[in-house]
Amino acid sequence: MIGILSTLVAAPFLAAVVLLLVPDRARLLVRLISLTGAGVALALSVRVAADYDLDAGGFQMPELYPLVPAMGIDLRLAVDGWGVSLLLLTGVIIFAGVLASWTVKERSKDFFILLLVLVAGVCGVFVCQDLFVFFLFYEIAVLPMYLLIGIWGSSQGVTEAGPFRYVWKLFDIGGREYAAMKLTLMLLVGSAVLLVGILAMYFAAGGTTFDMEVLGATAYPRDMQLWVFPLLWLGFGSLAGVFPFHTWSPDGHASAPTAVSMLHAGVLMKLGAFGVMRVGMMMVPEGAVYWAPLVGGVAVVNIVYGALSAMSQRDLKYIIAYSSVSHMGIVMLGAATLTVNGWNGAVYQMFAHGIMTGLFFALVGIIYERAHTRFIPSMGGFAKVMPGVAVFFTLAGLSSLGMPGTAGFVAELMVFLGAWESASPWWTIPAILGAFLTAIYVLRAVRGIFWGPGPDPAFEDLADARGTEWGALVVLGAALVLFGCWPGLIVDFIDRVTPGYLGVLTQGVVP
Amino acid sequence: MIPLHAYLLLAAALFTLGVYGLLTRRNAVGILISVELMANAVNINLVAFSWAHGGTVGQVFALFAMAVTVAEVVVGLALVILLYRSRKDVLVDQARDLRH
Amino acid sequence: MSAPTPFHWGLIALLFPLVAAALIGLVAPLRRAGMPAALVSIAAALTSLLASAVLLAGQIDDPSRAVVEVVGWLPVAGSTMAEVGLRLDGISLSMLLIVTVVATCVQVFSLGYMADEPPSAFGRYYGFHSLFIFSMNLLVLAPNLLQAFAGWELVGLTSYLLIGFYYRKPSAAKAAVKAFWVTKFGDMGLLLALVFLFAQTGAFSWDVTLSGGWAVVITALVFFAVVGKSAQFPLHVWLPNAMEGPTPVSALLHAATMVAAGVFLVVRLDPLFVQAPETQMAMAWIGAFTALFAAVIAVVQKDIKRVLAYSTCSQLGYMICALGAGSVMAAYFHLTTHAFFKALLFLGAGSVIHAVHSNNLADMGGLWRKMRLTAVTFIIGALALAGVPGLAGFFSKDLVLEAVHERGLWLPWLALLAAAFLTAFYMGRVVFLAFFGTPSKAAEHAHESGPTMALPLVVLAVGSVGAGYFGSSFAELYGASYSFHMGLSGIVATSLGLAGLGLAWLVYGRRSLPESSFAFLAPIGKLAESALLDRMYTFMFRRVLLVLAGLIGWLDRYVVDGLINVIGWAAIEGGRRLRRVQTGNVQDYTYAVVVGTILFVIWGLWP
Amino acid sequence: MSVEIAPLYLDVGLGAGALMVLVVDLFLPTVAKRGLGYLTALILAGLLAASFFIDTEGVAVFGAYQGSAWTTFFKRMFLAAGVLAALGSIDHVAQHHRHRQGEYYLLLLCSLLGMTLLPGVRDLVLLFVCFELMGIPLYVLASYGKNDIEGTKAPTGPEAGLKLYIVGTASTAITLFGLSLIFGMTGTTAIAGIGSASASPLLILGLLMVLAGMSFKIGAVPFHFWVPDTYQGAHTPFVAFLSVAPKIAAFGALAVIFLDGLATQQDRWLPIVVAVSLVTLVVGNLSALVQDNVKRLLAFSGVGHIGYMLMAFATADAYGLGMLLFYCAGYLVTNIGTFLVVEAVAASGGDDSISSYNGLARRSPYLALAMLLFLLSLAGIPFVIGFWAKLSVFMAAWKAGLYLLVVVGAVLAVLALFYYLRVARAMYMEPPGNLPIPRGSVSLQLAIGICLAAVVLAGLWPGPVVDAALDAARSFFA
Amino acid sequence: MIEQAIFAFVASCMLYSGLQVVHGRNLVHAVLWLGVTLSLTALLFLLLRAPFLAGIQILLYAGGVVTLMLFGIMLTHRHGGVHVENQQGRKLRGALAAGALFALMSGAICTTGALPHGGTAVVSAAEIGQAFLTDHLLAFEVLSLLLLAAMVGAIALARRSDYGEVVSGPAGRGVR
Repeated sequence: MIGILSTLVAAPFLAAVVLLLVPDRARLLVRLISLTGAGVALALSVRVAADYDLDAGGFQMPELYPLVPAMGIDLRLAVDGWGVSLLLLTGVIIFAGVLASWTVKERSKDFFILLLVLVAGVCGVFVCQDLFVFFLFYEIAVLPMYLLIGIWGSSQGVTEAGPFRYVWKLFDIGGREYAAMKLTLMLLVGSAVLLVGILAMYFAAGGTTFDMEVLGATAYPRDMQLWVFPLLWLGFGSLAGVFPFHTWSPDGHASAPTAVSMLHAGVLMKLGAFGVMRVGMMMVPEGAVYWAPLVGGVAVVNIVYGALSAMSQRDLKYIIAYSSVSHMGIVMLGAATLTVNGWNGAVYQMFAHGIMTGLFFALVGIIYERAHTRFIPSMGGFAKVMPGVAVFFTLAGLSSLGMPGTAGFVAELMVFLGAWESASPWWTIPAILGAFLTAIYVLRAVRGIFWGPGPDPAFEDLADARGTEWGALVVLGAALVLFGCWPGLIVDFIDRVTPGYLGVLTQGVVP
Repeated sequence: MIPLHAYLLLAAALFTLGVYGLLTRRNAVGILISVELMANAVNINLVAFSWAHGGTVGQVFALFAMAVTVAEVVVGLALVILLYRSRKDVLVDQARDLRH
Repeated sequence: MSAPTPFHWGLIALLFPLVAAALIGLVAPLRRAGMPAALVSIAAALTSLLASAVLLAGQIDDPSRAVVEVVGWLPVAGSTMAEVGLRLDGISLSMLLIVTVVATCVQVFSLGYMADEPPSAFGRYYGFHSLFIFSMNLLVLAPNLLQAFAGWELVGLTSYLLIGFYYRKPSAAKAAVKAFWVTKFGDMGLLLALVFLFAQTGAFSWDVTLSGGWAVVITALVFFAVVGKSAQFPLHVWLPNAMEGPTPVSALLHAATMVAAGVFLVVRLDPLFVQAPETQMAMAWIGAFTALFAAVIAVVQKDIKRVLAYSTCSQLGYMICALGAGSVMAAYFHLTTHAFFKALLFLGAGSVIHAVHSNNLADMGGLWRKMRLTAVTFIIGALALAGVPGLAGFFSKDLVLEAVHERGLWLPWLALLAAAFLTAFYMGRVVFLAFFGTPSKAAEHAHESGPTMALPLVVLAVGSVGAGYFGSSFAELYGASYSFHMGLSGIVATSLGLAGLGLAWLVYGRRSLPESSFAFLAPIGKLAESALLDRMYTFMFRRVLLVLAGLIGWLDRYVVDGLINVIGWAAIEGGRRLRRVQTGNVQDYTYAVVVGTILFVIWGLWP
Repeated sequence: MSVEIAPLYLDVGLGAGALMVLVVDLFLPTVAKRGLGYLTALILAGLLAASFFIDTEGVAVFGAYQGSAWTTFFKRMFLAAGVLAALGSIDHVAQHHRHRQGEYYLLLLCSLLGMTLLPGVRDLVLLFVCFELMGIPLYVLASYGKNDIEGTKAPTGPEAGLKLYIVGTASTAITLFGLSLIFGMTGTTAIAGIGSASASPLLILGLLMVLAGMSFKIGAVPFHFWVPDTYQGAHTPFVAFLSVAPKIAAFGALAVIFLDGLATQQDRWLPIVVAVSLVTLVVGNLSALVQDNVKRLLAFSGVGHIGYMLMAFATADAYGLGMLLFYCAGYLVTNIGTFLVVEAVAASGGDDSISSYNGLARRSPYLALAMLLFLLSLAGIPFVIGFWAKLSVFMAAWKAGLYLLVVVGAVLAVLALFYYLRVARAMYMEPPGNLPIPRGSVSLQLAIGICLAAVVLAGLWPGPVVDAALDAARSFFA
Repeated sequence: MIEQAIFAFVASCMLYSGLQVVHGRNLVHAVLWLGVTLSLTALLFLLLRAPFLAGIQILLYAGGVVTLMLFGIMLTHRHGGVHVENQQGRKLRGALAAGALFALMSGAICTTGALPHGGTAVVSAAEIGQAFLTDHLLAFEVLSLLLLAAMVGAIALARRSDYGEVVSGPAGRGVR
């Protein structure tokens, strides 16, 4: 009997395999199959949420298939409250992502295959209970990015400057292939570091199994925890955009095609933060407590630094990309607080930011597809020709600056509350300042793109969103408002498990 | 009696002479000759040890070594001829199409 | 079906505008049709008004009633951390009535004022309006600080959207973001206060007792947000720019309701503020200073809306000062009366602007003849603002002054008195310049507006006249006592007000005193016009923040990312160097074999 | 002690097969000689199948050989490599070496016989002879290459073969000298006996020279210089074979000598193996970064892979050896598959430069997909076998305390991805231009398909292979 | 004593001839010097009581290999191109490496104190044959295959085919 979780992970993958057999020319069929794959994933994630027994909490719907018994690696699936919420996020984003990519013209089959493989990896990470397979899914989720960006991405001009100008000759900096390569390599260096940490834990726990429950229940020596945690933090953190290992993110997100940016900023970066919490903090608690001041400090740097960087950008996608860096800082800050509020907030911020940034990138994709530019100074007055896009962009912007009524507010509030309760309360202040800076750059962007006189004669014929694009925008926008007004829908799941995890962590007592 | 050390030193000396030739000869046949010298040094070693330990093993080993070396030489010479046919010379430092 | 409870009425008051906003927002044909959207919005506002009237009537019957209905909103550690719901008591219901009355008036007024807009913009306008009413009601009816914060931010949002209603006008776009940024800057304080409050008490409830230090910190932070939202010095800079929005918007948001939200918040949090005398002292001083400062600037403005905007700042200063003096009643009473007459003034100004198509006082003049109703109602509002006895402003202003006086805050008291004089003067100036004297070219073709614009003016004028007489009822609602008596403050203020009006008449009515005789005041005018504070903020934004951002952006691209690139470069360069070793000469390869062997032997034999 | 040959049935079959090819060759007309390739593949496949039914464990031929799970595992790898190489070679050989086809398959089988014997030998003399039986045919086969490189008229095969030969014979001489010293200091050539001697300088010298000589065969730095040149110059289907089978066999021999025979001297040779592993990892991967010729690129990447194998070898325990075997198995199918794709591309009008892969994804999507998966497997990316292989090596090394190697190896694995992705980039991101559509022959496609299936299936479910490898390693130490 | 004198003489001759092998300019001379070295080695084998091997050495090496080498030289040098000067740099490097290796080896030899000391027993050809058919039977079999492979390989390489000329169709059968 195949359980629901394995079906959920397999559905996108199977859709990808089916796509392999479909001829290139059957475009509509290709899209419908992809949409079906994504839709099944979404439906199943909703089903998982519905089936999850909130009263019981903990890990549910376990499945176990032996994979490499000799190394203690098994395909162990189970889902907890965090997983449920992030699965929902993934489902929503991929569904919207497929809708937003409806108009991909070139090699659409390959595009959807890679996209679906990536989604399968992401879903796998969220439901996996075997640390090794966790890592494996993690890598699966990272790799298709290379091709997705390299083939369907776009390049941008970058001026040669700075103390390391001479490197320009070697790399095609600003090119999509450069961006793709940088993203892939940086993330995989992270995963290499991660692997070292994982192996250390595995062998310290006896070297018999990668079962996360067993590894988590092992009391590692303090010395070891102190050096393993940074590995896990930086390993996962590179994907979460932790400063200074975030530089793949602006280039990568700016170059990536719409759906890929949506998925990557919306879901993949969360994978990193999720890993830091689930693996880093929960499994090596003493290390986490010891390093929390640094983790939180860097997170605060992320918030402010990302916001300031975003403010200095004039390329629309770069703004959004840097805003992701800034917002992931909030996630990491929440994680570093080691408080219930902070952790709830961190996970909820993953969810909220995922949807928000997904919406952002979907919109940027629409604008770019129409206007063929992402350079804000050349835009202006677009609200006249694309009012729908303007509305949704503003909505996403509001969520990003923490407007009540959108999911972003709830998440940020919880993180701020947690930060003040934490061991380093001063974090709260720059974090709140970051939210203010967000208001500045987001509204500047809105003003620059949509407001003002214009648009230019060249842009007078730009069309508003249409067809499936509306679908993507409405799904994401509605989610943003729904979960902003009624956060309990998701936070109930998250909160069900957080206190237990933290109890274990902060007491340093291992059950 | 001659001490075993003497044989070993002699073999070592011959071996390193062979190494010298190996490193300096530009002609492929020259290199083959040098390798022969090295192989010969091995045989001295083997026979000397065989003499020291008694028994047949060392000499059998030496015989195998000789046979194998001859086989190598045969193949090597064929290679040299092949090289000569394709390039019209057998200077190994001229055969540098494959590099970097 | 049982009879509707207060809770039901509260829900109706809160949610009808939201439903209207959602309908207008989501049903595109409705929005694009324009007028139907307006009607939906007005219907919702009227319903809301009706509900709040019913509620207030009930409240007056039983002043001590406090209905609190909440549902859990955000869980933490298995229990509820934050709730949303309604709190219906004297404070919230009276504010609710003010909001709905003014809002309804303004919406009706807008029917005429905005009639020239294309239908879809018209629909959008009403959508925003409905959203605003909902947000304001959300704030007013909030059972705790968190919901209030939500409403607080949402009114900021609607303010942004409405100021930027003419988004194609660069100045409006700028004004909108400026308003948002400045208020958001203040809101950081409120957010922080929320965080601190939760950390201290584990809840966001209105009435809490805190140990001294925390009370001061939290109230100071709240006050910081109030400074932003209620346009107090030094964060008042956005309000004048906010006049870029349609005039009815200014009447509703930037005069009567939204800017008063700060006052409302402090009133709500009064239990906390009384624990923080230091904050109160600061409020008294800042309020008084703003009152005077804004009044001075208002004197030299040429734009009628700007005069009113600075006047709003000034009057809010009164309220803040009263709160600082510890008199909730005075502040709240003034808030109420001010809402009526300031909305009236703005709508009147709107009517004038609608007629002459200009904001500039120089383009007006002699409108008394052309627009009788507007003139009459505007003058009623102006007199009420100036504190002419018998009108609403007189009672409330008197109460404020009294409170400040009682508290022994002499300097603020004097400042407020001076402001009272100036208020009368600049209102007189506006009245004489706009309605009397010789009509300008633009004013010659002016004519009275239609009934949709006239009706709200009348309603508000009635309010401006009558609101002052309900002092004791209000007091009952707040659980305070009030009886009118003419004290020292009252006498002085009234005489000063009359003097101000007289001076204005002399200068602008009879023109017996040339304007040049005020030349000695020119530096003040210059100072006001130079907008030093504004320039400082602009400097901070452009030359400090943006430059810093640019620096960080550069650093990120070229140094942080550059270093990452250098790592890649180093690897490839290493590969290139290694490549040269591969000479292609087999002798070199054998050499490597021999050297490798030697190295092995050295390492293996060494120990 | 007797002339028991039951454990050698497979090897005997292999030898008989070689002679059969020799005989059949005499009677076949040139046009039909392509059939020899199929015959060879069939023989090998039959033996591979037989290996699952025949019990080849036990001591044979006067104790010179011992069959066990260990040898069986190796044999299967070699037979599989042989099948794939034979299938992959058929067209190339028939097209370019039509008059030398019989010799080609005969030499291939002879070399394979040397390999299959190596892991089970219990005697240094036999070991040496087997080693040479494996090596000498390779010199010849490497010289078959015919492909020209730009700017020269001369065929590259002779140069490739010569380089392999000269470095090879020099290494053989060094090995032999070392073996003579080992024999001299222990008085015996039996593997079981050489461990008992005390650590005299001469013994150490001998074992170090053997280590150095064998490092040539596996292509460890600094004995690796022949690797890229020979790979580039020799013909590709053979390189597919050369790049895996002899190296795996050499690891078998290394295990026999060092982990079994000279395990007592571990403190002398182990640090060197660790150091060589480290240097090999770095040099191999860095050099590959800048290559524009796919075969050279793969050659250097292969050097890097040797570093990983040495890492596993350096654990010197059963677990590590098992993981080494698993790595070898994974590397075998992956690398052969990769080179066969290279052959398929080059055979239809392309050459070996990365640019001839431009737009392959559009010219031949399945071939490109296969190449992509092979490259990912080489890079160690999940759900293809290479990932598990790399992982298993890291696990073994970590367990043995070789932390530095694991860290360096993990980081270099990412660096390696850079150059693998360069090929992927060409295939998927560059426009195809006028390049032809590769049409690999049926046999080549079959071989690629087998490799692909193995890479993917074992990637999805590596458990059985790992178990078998660990069993084999345990039986080695038993 | 006599033995030692013989050994000393033979050894020094071998070293001299060895040097000529690797150092001489004329490759033909070098091969001939190699023959001398190999023959002297046979003498040494006699001293080591290994007459069978000495015989084989003369036959196989001094006879076979040297002849083969001469053939090789003749086939690959048309007119007197046997003089090939080695590069000076390489000589120095080579000498350094070889010297270092010799130093290490002799160091190892000299520091290994207790070496077994041989007797006077002569190993007969019969004993060797016995060993071939028992302990080293498998190696012997493998060796036979190896020699076969080497022969076939050498023929395959040296035969004129494939390169240069195209032998078309079934007619090519005659080439073998």
